[in-house]
Amino acid sequence: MKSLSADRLQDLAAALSAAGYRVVAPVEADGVVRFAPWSPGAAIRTDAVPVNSLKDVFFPPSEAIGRWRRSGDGFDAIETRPEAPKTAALAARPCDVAALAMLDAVFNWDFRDSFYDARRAATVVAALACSEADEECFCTSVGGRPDAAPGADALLRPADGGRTLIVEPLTDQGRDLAAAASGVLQDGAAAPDAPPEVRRRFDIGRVGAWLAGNFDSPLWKELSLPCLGCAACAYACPACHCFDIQDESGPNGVVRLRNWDACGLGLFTLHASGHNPRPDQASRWRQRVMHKLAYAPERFKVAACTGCGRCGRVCPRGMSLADTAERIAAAAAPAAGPAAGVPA
Amino acid sequence: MSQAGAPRITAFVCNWCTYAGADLAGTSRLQYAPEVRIVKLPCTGRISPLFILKAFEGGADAVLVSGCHPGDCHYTSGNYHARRRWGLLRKLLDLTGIDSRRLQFSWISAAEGQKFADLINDLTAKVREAGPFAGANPARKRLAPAPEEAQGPRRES
Amino acid sequence: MSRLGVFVCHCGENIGRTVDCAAVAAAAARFPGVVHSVDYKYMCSDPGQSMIKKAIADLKLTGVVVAACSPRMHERTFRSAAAQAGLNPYLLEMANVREHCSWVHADRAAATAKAVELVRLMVEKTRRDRALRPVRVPVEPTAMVVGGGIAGIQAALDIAAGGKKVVLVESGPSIGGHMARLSETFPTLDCSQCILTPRMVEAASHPNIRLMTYAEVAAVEGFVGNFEVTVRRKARFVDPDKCTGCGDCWNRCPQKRIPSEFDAGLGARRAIYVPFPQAVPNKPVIDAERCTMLKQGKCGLCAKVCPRGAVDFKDRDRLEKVKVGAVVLATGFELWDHASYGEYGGGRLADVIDGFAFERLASASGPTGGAIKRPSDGAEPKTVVFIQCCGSRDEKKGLPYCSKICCMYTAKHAMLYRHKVHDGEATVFYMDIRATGKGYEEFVRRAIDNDGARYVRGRVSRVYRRQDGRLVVKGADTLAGRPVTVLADMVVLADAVRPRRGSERLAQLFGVGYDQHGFYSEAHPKLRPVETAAAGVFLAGACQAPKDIPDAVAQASAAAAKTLGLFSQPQLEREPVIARVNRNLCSHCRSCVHTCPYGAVKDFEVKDRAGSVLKVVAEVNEGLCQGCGTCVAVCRSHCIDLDGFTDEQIHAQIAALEAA
Amino acid sequence: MTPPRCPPPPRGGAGDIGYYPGCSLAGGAVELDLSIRALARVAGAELREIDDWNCCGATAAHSLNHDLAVALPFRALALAEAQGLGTVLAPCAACFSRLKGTLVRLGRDPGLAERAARLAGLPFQGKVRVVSINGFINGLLADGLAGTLTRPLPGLKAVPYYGCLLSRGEGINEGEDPESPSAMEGAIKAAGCSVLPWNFATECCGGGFSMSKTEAVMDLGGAVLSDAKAAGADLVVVGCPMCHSNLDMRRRGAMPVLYLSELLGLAAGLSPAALGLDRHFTDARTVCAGGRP
Amino acid sequence: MSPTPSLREDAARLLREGRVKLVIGYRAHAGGGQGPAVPEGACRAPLAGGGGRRPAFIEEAHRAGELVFDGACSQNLAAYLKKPEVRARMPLAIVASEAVGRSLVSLAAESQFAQGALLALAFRGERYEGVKEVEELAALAREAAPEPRRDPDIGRRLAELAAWPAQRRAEWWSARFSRCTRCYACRAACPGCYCQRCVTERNVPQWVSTAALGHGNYAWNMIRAFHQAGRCTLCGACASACPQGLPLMLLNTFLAAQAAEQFDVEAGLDPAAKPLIGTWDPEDDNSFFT
Repeated sequence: MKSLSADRLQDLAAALSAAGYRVVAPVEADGVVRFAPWSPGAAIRTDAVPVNSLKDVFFPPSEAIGRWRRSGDGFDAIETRPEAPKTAALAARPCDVAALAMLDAVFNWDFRDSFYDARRAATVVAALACSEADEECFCTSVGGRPDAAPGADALLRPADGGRTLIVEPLTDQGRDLAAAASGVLQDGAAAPDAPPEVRRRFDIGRVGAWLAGNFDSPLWKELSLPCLGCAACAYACPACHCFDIQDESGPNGVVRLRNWDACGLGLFTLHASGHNPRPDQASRWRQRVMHKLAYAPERFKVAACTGCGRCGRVCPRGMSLADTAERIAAAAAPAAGPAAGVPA
Repeated sequence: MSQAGAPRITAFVCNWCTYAGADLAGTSRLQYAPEVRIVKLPCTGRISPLFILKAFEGGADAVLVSGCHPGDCHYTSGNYHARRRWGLLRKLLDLTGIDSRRLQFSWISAAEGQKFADLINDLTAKVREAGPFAGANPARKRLAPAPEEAQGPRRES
Repeated sequence: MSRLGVFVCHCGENIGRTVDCAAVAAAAARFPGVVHSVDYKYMCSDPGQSMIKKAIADLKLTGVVVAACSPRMHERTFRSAAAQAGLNPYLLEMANVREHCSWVHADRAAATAKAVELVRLMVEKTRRDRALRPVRVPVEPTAMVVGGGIAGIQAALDIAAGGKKVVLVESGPSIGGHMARLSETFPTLDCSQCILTPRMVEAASHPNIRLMTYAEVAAVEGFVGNFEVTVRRKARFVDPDKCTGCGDCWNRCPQKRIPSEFDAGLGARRAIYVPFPQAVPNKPVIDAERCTMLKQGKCGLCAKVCPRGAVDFKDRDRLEKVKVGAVVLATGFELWDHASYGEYGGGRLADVIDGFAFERLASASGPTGGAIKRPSDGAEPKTVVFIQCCGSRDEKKGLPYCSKICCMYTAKHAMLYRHKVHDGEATVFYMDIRATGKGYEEFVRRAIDNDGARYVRGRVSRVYRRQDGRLVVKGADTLAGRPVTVLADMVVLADAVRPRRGSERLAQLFGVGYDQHGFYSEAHPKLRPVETAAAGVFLAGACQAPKDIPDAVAQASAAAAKTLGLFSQPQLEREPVIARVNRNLCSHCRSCVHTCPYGAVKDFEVKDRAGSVLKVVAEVNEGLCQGCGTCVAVCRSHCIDLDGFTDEQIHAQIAALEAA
Repeated sequence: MTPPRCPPPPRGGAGDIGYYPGCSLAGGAVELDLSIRALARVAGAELREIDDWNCCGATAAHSLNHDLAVALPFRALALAEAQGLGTVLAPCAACFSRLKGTLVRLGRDPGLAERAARLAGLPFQGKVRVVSINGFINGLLADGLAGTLTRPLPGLKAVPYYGCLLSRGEGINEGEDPESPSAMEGAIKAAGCSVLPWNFATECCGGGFSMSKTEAVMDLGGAVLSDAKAAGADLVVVGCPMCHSNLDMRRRGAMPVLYLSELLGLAAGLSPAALGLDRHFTDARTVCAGGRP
Repeated sequence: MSPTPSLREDAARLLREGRVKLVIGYRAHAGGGQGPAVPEGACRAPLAGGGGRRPAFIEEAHRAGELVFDGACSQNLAAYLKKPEVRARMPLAIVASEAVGRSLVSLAAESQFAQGALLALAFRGERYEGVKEVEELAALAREAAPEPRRDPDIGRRLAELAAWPAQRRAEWWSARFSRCTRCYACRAACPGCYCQRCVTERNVPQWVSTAALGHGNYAWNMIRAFHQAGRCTLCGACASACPQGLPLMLLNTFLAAQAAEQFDVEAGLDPAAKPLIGTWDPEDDNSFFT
């Protein structure tokens, strides 16, 4: 069994860096822990869920996907390829790793997105099993587990009461990573820690059933009233993947950019005519919930929510998908049951 | 298009005073540095802060804003409105790294051709001394549409 | 897609010497949207213009950039050429490669490079030009003159003589203004009423002039050429159509002791009265505050004696809307209240009077029949002290400015006094003598040399009344360097000239600026002295600054000329540089409303078909907008734009300067 | 529009009133001191003399050194502030003028407080209000003194004489026209006297030349009193020790000249001796008798 | 005594009497825990954790009992006035802490709601002041803050920045702005960001790049801050909404101090205030013009 002292994660990062990997990991800046490129000396924070998700490594907020040079009244295309250096993503949470199934599916179901795929191929993911779950966590309600990361290349499992991390390679890339880091890994037994209890739970089956028949429920209006219509939840979400394409032009040429976009923003579905098929926040919030818990499972057989709880942590108004799911589950409680039913 | 290393100065001027002042510099054959590019507006009051941000974004080494002297505005008070705007904007830009060497304000009347020429020469000299802004410009767009090395793959690996 | 033509002018050698015009034309040919680019010796010459016209027609150009001299020089020339060729003139722009380039740079390479960029800027702008039509506003060829003093009367007569209708609005019962109160006028000493009353009568009888006396402006809507002014016609309680002005009513009115405003309180009037015998119209009004019938329901004598039954106690204020195309403000002045000068008795000493009171004393039609009598006891004052600059040029207690007319009227007063009281002594305390008009200095010298007025340069520190009733005037003779005390029978203060109370309110109604004292602001202090920031509103007389009669009359005629000029076309044509609000995006923060120097941005209610208000947004009045674009720049959501200088155009110009 | 940001001025009447006697009240104007203190006792106002007060700098300091001229009153005010006194009464008109003028100057020149504090060796936050004899008495009247004036003097015709120090100088007499002040009128009427209109209420008494050019004082003071006489006055009411000495001493015998505090003291039933009236050069007995000979 | 009973009574009364159609306030979070297990600084979770207060939208008098108010009620509810769903329910009442109150006054000055369309259930600190019209709210705000309030820590940090050379300032800010994802939570949380179409969403022309890259982020953060100049009441909603913890209050406080220093303007105290950008004074600073 290969393991690593929990306080030597930086050494692991340094070893990988030396082996030619670009390392991304939870690092802190200005009091905020973010998934970001690691640089020597930076502490890797395993005690916090980063504010952004692993998604950013494969699908950054903005990237250039095309370039053209002006030529008279026309343009000459310049080949634009993704920047995809060999990368090791360290200490990603199981819920973030779980979202890769959604991203892989959506970026490859028809058109194969070479920018996403190139980075996906160039990146090895070493997940970190959770040792704690906070009140926003709900991975177990959406089919996840805090202590397993299917889809990762390796798993770092806390052991010996958090002092040690057991390194479990899961794929060949994971084994390459372990090999590259062999200098900092040690052999020997360690007692894996018990997974944390995820206290928050709702019945996803009941939610799904309710969604199927309640597109026009007045509950959407009530649930969405606190929503101010920003994209904080979507951008923090490991599975949200909407984007907008913008051309920025100048006298010398044009750059085509792919920028994140979000269904919560009022302009998301605004037509040039001025018509907006999702005219209010209720229909936008419904879309977000439906997409995650109904449309994506139906279309890709994967949930677009992995229970990471980030939406609840970043929302300026304290809304969260879990809150909504719980309300729906409650609304879906058998209406004709003994509790609410007509006395026999 | 300008010579390599020459500073780029974007000037936002009003039609009635400073543009005419620049005309007078011309009719008086006053020589000044050729790096300035004038964008003519009806009034300094028309100049949105976004014009200035956009000029810096595009790589201007300095921006000049110039119009009628206080009290002389063709539209009576456009320049007063503008002055209040700049009183705040220049402080904000300074705080975030675009200091007063890069952002110049001046009142130049239609009669002040000499002042216009002197100002352009001074500003050009000042900007030359401060050096090119590209590296330190926080507003700068760094999205070369046709970067020299972009002829081939940009990946190192 | 744009089809632009670029025409690079050599201006003989003027541009060609330093700028390689052929190279500029060649570079411009490669700019996006440019289909035609040539250079030529003189673009403004006939062949040059023909070249442009031909290209527009043959190549179906959608826009033209002429790289030549300053647009201030030839933009008009080239735009009219474009129009002749069927291209909207606002689709032609000029790149200034002469004044801004060839004349100011020596290095041919640098100047050529700059010229190319200047052309590029204008190409980018022109690609985004839209065809504009000059704003045409119909003009209602009727003028309103506010204020029936000499300035207002003069403006009204001149406009009427020009064949246009005039509505003359006067707040008092009669036109005539302050000039009607004067005895004689400087520097000629001709009788004020003798020269004024014919003008008053002419104004009243002119077929083009409609008098609205006892009336005030209550509200103003609209803009140049199309004002709708609401006039409050104050209740007169006398039907002017029935009244013949016979005087039976006022002779019988028992309220005999009401101080006459016209006579500066030195004479009395009745509750039903005409302010002075030569009043126009010579029809009385009832002072509702003083009439016992109106106050207590007792009396009614005037109604009983009126042979025509013209008195109507049920009369009420009425609002009347008047449509006019231009307005002349001639609201005049009033005198500084010397109550704040405690050292001069603070208004409590009966024999310390102001200039108007002296005018009334000296006037043959005044309360004393022209005899100089002091107010306290009616005795003829044997010594009179005149104190200049009471309130003027006194930043501490009064006003900082010079009232301009006091030096002259004080000299006149001293003269009139000496003409009437041959053994009287006239002493004038002054700071400086400012006598800069034609014949003015000679006039003051006459007062001193011929009429023996004693001029003392210095300020008066105190005036008080001795127990024997005489006034002690203590002052300084700064030329002699010693304090002086004069025992006087009467003191005349040359109170400062200030705008009429309430002038600010009127200015706000018309959107006219005013200074901290309330004087109306002209559009430009040198070059547009009778216009205001509000198009179609002009100024005449002392409402703009202290003025004497000739200056007021001259400005009134100038305002009339401006008005007639405005009325010379059935429609106003204005540059189509106009701001426009995108109603869909306006959030109604009203920044633009506060910002507009012309009050051209107003609230607008967007309604549904049923007429209920959906939302309120800003809207620009085309008639008032002058195109400065200040509102555009304060709009946070950029939902206002300016035709001719749109955001898109300016953005494209700035973007065109992007560094490679 | 921005709302006011200054804290409201400290209120008078709350707690003790600081007392700044200055040099006059211990010398030539003992009767002013006596009558003010006596009147305060009647009204139930507590006067607390500022501990360790110093010269206000009148007459000399302001013509020599402007900062020092401010630092002297500044120190006295700073002491009052440190001693918890929100209001300071300076009965002497010259002291009042210096103290009040210092507050005005401090408000106008932001750097002055720092310089004065350096010179005085004490900090001062500006939380002290300065009142004159007129302001003080008007305050007492408003707070109930009017009701205790049991011995009015209805037969007397008085003229109020303000002189210069109580009315002139920027900010000295808030809101009043320095050319026609009226601060004493209400108090004189409260004492039962009638107030006559006259011309010399603010004319110069010659104060500055009291010692150096006595004949000028005789002329100026004489003119004041003859106008009072011509107006038909029985007495002149003053608030300033300089005015008092010039009219009472230099023109002795012409007409009774009383401090406002003395007049009010008489109306409150205090004895002439308790008010120091026996110290006058000009016999004031007719006044004491309420105008009855 | 807890203010909650009278708050609830007033809210119920207003609804019952039909004076308002909606009361916006705070309620306890149903699952309101004792705070998240994530350590301090792990993530910006200003509201989800902590006191567990959530916005409440009450339309029926009998539900007024859900309302609570205490120091944990830090969300600026005035931001809801820009939601069309909320505007459609005017007249409404809003529970107004001092910060919310100042925002409402500022919005009144910008004619964002009609006279009589809004009542405040006003608090000063945690003391309930009763039902207030906007004018009264302004008086309350002036009383509560006779002196401008500025965070001294922010002042210290600004002074530190001011001492650096411009290039270092540029680098410092660029590093921070580089984390901006353009989620616009700052804009959403701000009551003053009520434009129907934000300038960054205008694409003809595109003044502000929507890309979350250096130039777009700089332009966005500059123009957001500038558009608040003289309007920002320093409630801090934008900064606490920012998931990335960008130091937005440095910008806001800096401009608010400039507005006060240069133009004597303090936002949120006068419902009849004219806009700072949109008015002028001949005596405005002219020293930076040559």
